[in-house]
Amino acid sequence: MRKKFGVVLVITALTLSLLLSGCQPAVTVVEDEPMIVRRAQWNPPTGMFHPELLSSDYDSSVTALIFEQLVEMNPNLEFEPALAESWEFSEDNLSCTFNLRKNVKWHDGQPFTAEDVKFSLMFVGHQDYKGARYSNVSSIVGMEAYHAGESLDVEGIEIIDTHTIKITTSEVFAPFLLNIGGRIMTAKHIWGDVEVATAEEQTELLRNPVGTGPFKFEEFVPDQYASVVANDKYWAGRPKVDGIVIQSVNQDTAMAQMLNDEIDIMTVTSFNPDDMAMYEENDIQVLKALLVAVQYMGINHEKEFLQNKLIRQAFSHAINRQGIVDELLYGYGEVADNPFPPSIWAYPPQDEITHYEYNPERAIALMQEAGCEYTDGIMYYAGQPVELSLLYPYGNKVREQYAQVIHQNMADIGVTIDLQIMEFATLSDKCEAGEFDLYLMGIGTSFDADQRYIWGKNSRFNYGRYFDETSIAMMEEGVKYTEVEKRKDIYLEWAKHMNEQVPNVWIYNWYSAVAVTPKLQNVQFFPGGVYYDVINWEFK
Amino acid sequence: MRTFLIRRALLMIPVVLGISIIIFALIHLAPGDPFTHMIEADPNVTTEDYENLLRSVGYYDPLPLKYVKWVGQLLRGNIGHSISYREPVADLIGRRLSNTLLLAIPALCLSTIIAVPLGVISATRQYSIFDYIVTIIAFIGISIPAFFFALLLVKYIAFDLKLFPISGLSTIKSGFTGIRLVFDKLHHMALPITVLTFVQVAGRMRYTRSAMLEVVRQDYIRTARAKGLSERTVIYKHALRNALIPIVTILSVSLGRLLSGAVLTENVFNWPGMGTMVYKAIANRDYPVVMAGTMVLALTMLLANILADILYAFVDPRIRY
Amino acid sequence: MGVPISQTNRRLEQGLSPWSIALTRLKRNRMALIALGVLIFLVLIAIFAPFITPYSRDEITMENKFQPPGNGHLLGTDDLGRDVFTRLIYGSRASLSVGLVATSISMILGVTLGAIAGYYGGMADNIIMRIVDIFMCFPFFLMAIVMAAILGPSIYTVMAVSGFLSWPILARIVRAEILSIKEREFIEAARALGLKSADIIVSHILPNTLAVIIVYVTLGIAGGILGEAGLSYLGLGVKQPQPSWGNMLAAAQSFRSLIKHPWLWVPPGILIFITVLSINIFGDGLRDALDPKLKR
Amino acid sequence: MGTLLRVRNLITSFNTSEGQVVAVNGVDIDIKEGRVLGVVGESGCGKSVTSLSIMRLLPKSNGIIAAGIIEYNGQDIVQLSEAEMRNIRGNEIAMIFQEPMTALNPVLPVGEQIGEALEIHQSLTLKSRENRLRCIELLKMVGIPRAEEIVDEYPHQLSGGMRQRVMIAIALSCHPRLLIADEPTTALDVTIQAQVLDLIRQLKKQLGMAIMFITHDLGVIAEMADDVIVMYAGKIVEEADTYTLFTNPRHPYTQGLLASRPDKMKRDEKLHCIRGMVPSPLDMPPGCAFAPRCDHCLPACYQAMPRLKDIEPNHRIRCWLAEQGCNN
Repeated sequence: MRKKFGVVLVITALTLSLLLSGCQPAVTVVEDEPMIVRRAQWNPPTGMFHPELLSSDYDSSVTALIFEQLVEMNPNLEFEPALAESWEFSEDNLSCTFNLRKNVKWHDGQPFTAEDVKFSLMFVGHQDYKGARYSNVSSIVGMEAYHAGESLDVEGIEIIDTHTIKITTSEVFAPFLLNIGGRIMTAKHIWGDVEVATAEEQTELLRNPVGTGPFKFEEFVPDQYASVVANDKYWAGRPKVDGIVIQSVNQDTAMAQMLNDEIDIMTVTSFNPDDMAMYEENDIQVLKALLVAVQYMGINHEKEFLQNKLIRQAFSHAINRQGIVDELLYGYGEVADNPFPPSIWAYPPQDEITHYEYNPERAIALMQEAGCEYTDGIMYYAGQPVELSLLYPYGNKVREQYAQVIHQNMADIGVTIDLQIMEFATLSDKCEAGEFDLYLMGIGTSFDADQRYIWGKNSRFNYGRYFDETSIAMMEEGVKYTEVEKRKDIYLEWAKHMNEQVPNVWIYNWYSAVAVTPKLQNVQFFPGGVYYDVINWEFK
Repeated sequence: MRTFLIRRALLMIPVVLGISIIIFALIHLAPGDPFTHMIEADPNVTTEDYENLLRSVGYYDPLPLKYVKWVGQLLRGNIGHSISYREPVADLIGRRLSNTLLLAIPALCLSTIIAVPLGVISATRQYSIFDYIVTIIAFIGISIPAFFFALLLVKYIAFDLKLFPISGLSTIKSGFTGIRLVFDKLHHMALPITVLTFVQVAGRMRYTRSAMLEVVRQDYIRTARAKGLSERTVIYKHALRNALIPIVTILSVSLGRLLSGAVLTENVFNWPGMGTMVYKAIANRDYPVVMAGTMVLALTMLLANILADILYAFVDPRIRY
Repeated sequence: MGVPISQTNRRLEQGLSPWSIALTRLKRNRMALIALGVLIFLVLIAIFAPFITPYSRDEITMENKFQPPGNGHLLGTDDLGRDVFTRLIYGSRASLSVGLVATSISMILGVTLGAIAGYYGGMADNIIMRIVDIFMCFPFFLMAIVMAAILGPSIYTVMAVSGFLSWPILARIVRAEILSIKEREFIEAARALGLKSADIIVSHILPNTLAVIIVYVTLGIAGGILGEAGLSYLGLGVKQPQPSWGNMLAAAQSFRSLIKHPWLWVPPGILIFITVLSINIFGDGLRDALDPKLKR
Repeated sequence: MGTLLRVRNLITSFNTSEGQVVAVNGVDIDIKEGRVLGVVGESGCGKSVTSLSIMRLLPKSNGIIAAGIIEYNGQDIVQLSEAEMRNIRGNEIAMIFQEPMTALNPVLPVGEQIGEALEIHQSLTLKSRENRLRCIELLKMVGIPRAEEIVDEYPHQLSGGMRQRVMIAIALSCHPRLLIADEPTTALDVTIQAQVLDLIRQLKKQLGMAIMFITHDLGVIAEMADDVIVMYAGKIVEEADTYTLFTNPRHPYTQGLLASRPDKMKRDEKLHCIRGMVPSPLDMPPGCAFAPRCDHCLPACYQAMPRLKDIEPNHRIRCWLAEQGCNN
């Protein structure tokens, strides 16, 4: 009996392992096998394939291949024609006329017209619209009334003919091309009859998106992937690859899959030389780009102690930000001392602003100047040792690391930091409630210089409750012009003001990178993503 | 039997109610709201729009009202609409539950098939070399964190030896059909099932062993031997049938456990199951999914317990309801 | 005629309490003794951590990160240049105390409620058993995640979560044990003597269930340590900068560390493994020693 | 009549963590065809171990027959292989155990438990009709009413007395030539006890098997046995036919046992009891094991163990009093 059992066990095990290992996908290359690019991301697409309703990058990585904008930003952060062949601003800069391409068809064969443009803009402005992008179009004349349900039309959107449309704003609106020209076009003949309030429930439509872009939607398998296939009739020519699959992988093991050739493109999460070496050994391309984003330590300006700019400057000196960039980012980042990232035009010349270099002594001196006492390695304020809470969210490995560095750096100037890691949802709740001293966060800033959404009066993002009349006045001035040259001076002044005030301790601007399989060529990566010129992606 | 089942079902009501109230309160007490992640995606959103969104999902209602609304919907057969997945929770759970069962049931069967005979042999040969070896392997199984074991498998089996895929449900866009498709699926299931099986085998084997040790010192085993029955009949008919009584109970309970307990394994292998669904839904504060997901898991536990009672009656003639 | 020597011996043995019998049995179980030795050693290490290692626990030297073992760092350095050996030694404090505290919480709740339910029966039993049912149905990790979201992750959260979610099993065991003991003669006798219920529970029933409780508690500590490791994998374990074996082991999550930096995760992995293994073996030995039915 | 079972110098010991324990030490037994041998003694004196040794059912992990021969029907069964032994168990030699409540398998129907023995020893397939009919017949034979129904019932549905009857049915199913009854009535109520004893006696008459009847109850011995052996601490201390033993007990231990029977007690008289306890097999006194408890103890008793000595035909005792010829 025992023997028999053992034999059965061994046989079962053998058969199983043979079966399972025998069915490895064979690596035979057939001539006409479709060229499919496998792009990895950390979560599966959710199936919300409507560009103005989706709220997650995991969906926009799919829709960005299917849908297009009127104007598109290129890797030099300049605008290029996309669905609009050309555009011109009026003398007063209040309106812009877009000339649409004439040979563009939706994937279902219907022509793309100015009606679609008007529909797309009004969709976002609709009262019942549940997405979060209304603020982009709110400055169009008549949009506020339409949004409030007081009118049925928006005067500011004028259809001149089937392929010409004129859009007027009530004030000069500097990020016009970015926010209005960058709206993504959806088809009126598909969504026009759907009540906006129920748009999110149209699972059928949402999961079968119809766009104008280089790829047509193919398939969506919930929890796993979405795939698109080349659009043979694309106005700029058929893409050279046959399709793209956007699939979900585990962030921890993605690199292993990349090395095992299970995926073709993925985001690189660390610039660790060991990783880089492994990529290099396998000839994997690593494309890097400095993101339009900043990591910062937010400060609660409602706490009396932190209202003193000397204290905030002292913190900037106390934290070894250069060390963080050099060691934790392996040099792939820039220490930040102002609100603008280096890649956008508003970035101030470096000799115009103060650099808060790592200098604990200077930090201590500034704290003392601000009324603190420093004895026996402990910093006192108003007789009490200085103890501050520092909240930071999960999810970013480097941030979790530099939080430890801040903890130590602050201890070096006698300040005790209570590190509190938490979920992002919890953190934002606590920040909104003002239950914090300091917090860490990264924010993708706008390609435009306008940062009222951070530092303005009603910004949700102003967790620190930094209300600075001077700053607000300067920002209001900045959006009154469309010409970059005029705005540059205003924003330089603003950057200098913020640099002195240190409303946040900016930590760094960082590089992101994508790893691309050696077979795939012509991939370009810039802060706007990897899809620029996707039609020229090609397998060797 | 029927009255027993009815009584059990009635007893379930306060328990289900209690579970739902506690989970409901906990998840709503946790700070944060379902749209927080939108801020990261879209910094331009205004406070007003944001509050409108929250209002549309009833975020500002007082807690008891929210609960009553939820129960009301539930009684009308509507378990809700996911905030982050934007689809009916029922569809989502249907999909995730079947994915989890795809791992849980084979793991349960496999671990039982391996564990019970090993436990029996190690009990009948107590203090033999075999017993010691099996015991040590079992202890290793109990003593290693599941996720760690999973990661080791990923590194050595999937990455170094390339025997199995690193993660996922199946080869994407493979175009496989028929038997190839089934094999491809099995190929992807192999590693997660190995983890879940190994982790369970240990405990179940120890359990079988001690149940058997308890049984073989009973008088009726001596009686059976005194009849001149062969050792095999004595062990596998007389002893095992009695030892099965506690084992069966443990089995059905562990099925309930397995569904939620697989969250770490699912996570490592990027397996879209119930555990990861609820885990992500908690992070996203997707209240309908959290509630429905945890309730489904809790109900499975309860049903597993009832199933245990029913099976009990099958294997033990002394129990009649 | 003198009293034969053998009789004195016999008397001695008959005077042995069940505890000393258990102790004698335990002493003969070599595996269990080795396991106990390992555990004592680990506890001593945890207590005397500061005297064992020259480095300070959280000292960050970013330039020294990912140093392999050697060069003054016995087990190398971690991602922030902290000494892995030092953190490992200190990590034993967190891991062991999580196990101990969580089990204590679960023991206090489980024993008290189980005893009340078992002894008084009726309404109290009904209510407590329904609560037990409710808690038994909670999916452990998922509830832990929710509680960590509410309380914020910290070592105390881990302790509370593990403790509050594991007491129902113990409550059930204690209740069942008490139900079976309650009807025995000596309890009847105690009742006849007019002892108060609480006295009976505390001084008569509990000591008789102690064997079960002790075994459960031993194994519970192992469960606590593993639970902390699991939560750490999800990032909800003991929070930085405090080290625990669990959050050190979580380094293996990064694929790079998994293949290039084994010194980050092998030592905590081995320590968790050895500790839990020792606890399991010791617990098993304890069960054998305390089981009056088991004769070898 | 021939000797059915002949045991010579049986030594059975157990390996325990405290060391080797000798439970049966040099026992000689003769059972003739059709005779009933009663074995008496206090708990722990080695009665049950003797019977288990004969069945070769000692716990496998630690019980061993260290020496001696057990001759059944002229064949030494100590030397038999396990398979050959299985042929004897339940077939030639059957056994009834003390605890009817636990000796039956709770998860199998009564009929199946009887039928199993029939299947292996009489080639009646378990599920077959003949097997079933035979089971019913056997149940009827042991006096169970509604045998047709009981055959499908489970042990927990039966009373203690009924279960013991089922046990007897199992034991007698294959017409054994020797039945070992190990305290078959101890756990039963007095009235049931009498019924079961009656049944055994009647079946013995009907089937003509020999019985080794183990008990600590001298009353039962008086009723059942033809011959008696008295055991103390793993050894036989007195051996005689029943009449002789009861009328002329010679060993102080036997005398003590007889004297301590409550039914012999007069009102207001203090119940006689043998002082002290059975010594632990772990530390046996060097001389006579009973010496510390004996009222007639001699210095020699602490020195060495006396032999089992014939004091009259068919009457032997193991006592220094007998050795030295000074009978009381």
